[in-house]
Amino acid sequence: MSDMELYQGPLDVKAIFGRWLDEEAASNYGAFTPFIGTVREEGGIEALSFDIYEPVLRSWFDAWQEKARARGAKLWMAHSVGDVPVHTSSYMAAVFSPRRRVALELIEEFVEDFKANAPIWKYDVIDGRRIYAEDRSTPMEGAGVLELGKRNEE
Amino acid sequence: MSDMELYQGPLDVKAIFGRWLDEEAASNYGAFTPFIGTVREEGGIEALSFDIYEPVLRSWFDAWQEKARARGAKLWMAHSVGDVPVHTSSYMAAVFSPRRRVALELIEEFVEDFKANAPIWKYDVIDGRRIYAEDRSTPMEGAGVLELGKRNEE
Amino acid sequence: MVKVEFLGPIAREPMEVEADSLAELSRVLFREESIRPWLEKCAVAVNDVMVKDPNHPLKDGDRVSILPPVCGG
Amino acid sequence: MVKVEFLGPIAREPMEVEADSLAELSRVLFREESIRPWLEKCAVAVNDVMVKDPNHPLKDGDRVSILPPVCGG
Repeated sequence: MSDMELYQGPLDVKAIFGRWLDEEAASNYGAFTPFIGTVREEGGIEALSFDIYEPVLRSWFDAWQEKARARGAKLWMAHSVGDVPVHTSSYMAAVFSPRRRVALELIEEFVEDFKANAPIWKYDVIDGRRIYAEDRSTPMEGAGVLELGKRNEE
Repeated sequence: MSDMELYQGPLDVKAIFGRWLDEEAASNYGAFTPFIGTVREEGGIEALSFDIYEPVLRSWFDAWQEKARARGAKLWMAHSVGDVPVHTSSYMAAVFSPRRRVALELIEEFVEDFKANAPIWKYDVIDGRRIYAEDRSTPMEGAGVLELGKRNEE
Repeated sequence: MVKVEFLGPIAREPMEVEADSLAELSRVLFREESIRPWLEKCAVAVNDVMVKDPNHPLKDGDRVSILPPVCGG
Repeated sequence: MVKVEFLGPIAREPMEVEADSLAELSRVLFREESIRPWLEKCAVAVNDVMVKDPNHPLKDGDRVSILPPVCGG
């Protein structure tokens, strides 16, 4: 079982949580800090929907796994692809670490960088239509690398 | 079911996690950040053991629940009393919040203050004997309030 | 009389003390060999409420808890 | 020829472009009405590796991914 899991539709939070716990049951970690993201009912949406570009997500995640390992910790992550109805979960991440400070710091850093740089696109689903969540989206690190073309055209 | 739970012996982490999730399934929170503390095998211990003074723990927890509520969030906590063998868990806490920033900040603040100020005493269990973990223990906020007596005696 | 109880690792039975303030109680406690080494690291609750004023008044029937250094989790 | 693919919400089929650097590719893309508004907010991966040098060289067969603003979670 990989440490980065993608699922069609909502996550089975209890099953994934339980499996991560079992996988690390003998690893002698003292602190386990999961983060679970659930779709809120707001703005009249019936679901959120997600596109993921897996190859870049995988290298982004692997680089984070390396950072975690250098601090003695281990990361797990799961995310939904496609539609995720309100009050179900689309995102889980977790740190296992020998000590609590690293676990608390790392889960925060990981989740924040995830929001900014994981290649995942979010859509509101309203009346069965998928609308890109443009106002909540953030240009990735390195955005603007194509600006040279614009300057040359002007 | 109370939002602060004490158990004799190790925590059933999956059951508690699942119940918290079910309790808040319809609360429309977007972020859920648990912290799980597990007994590490180190220093030749077979278990940790805990004493708790529940009345003061309860008021400490209730004050935190108030702080969480003021930020739109909700806390849960579970802790063991008595012996907790290595590789089993003695402590769970969790924040539910509409938004991730509050959940990530609050779980860190809560867990740190818990370590410093929750009225819980920890013992290493080695060869069946309970040894107070003095070197890892911290005087609570307000410690030293009895110093006046010492000065008057000197 | 106030009742004083010693929590966690302080291996000491509760005691009854005549004292009308925390300062007075602390003078009594500092005379007890087995308690003295704990006291400067301890916090205090009166009737389960944490107290930070060394001159906090005590009244008959108050219950004083002596809380040594903690380590939950 | 490099292959250019547009990810997420950019509703555009992949295209084949003659370009020997990212700078040259970007000049081509900025001429396309439907793509232009996206470009200044987009990041770029070449063969699935993120690229931050606007003069990054391209070679025949490279696969260039255009990544619009993201929002996971």
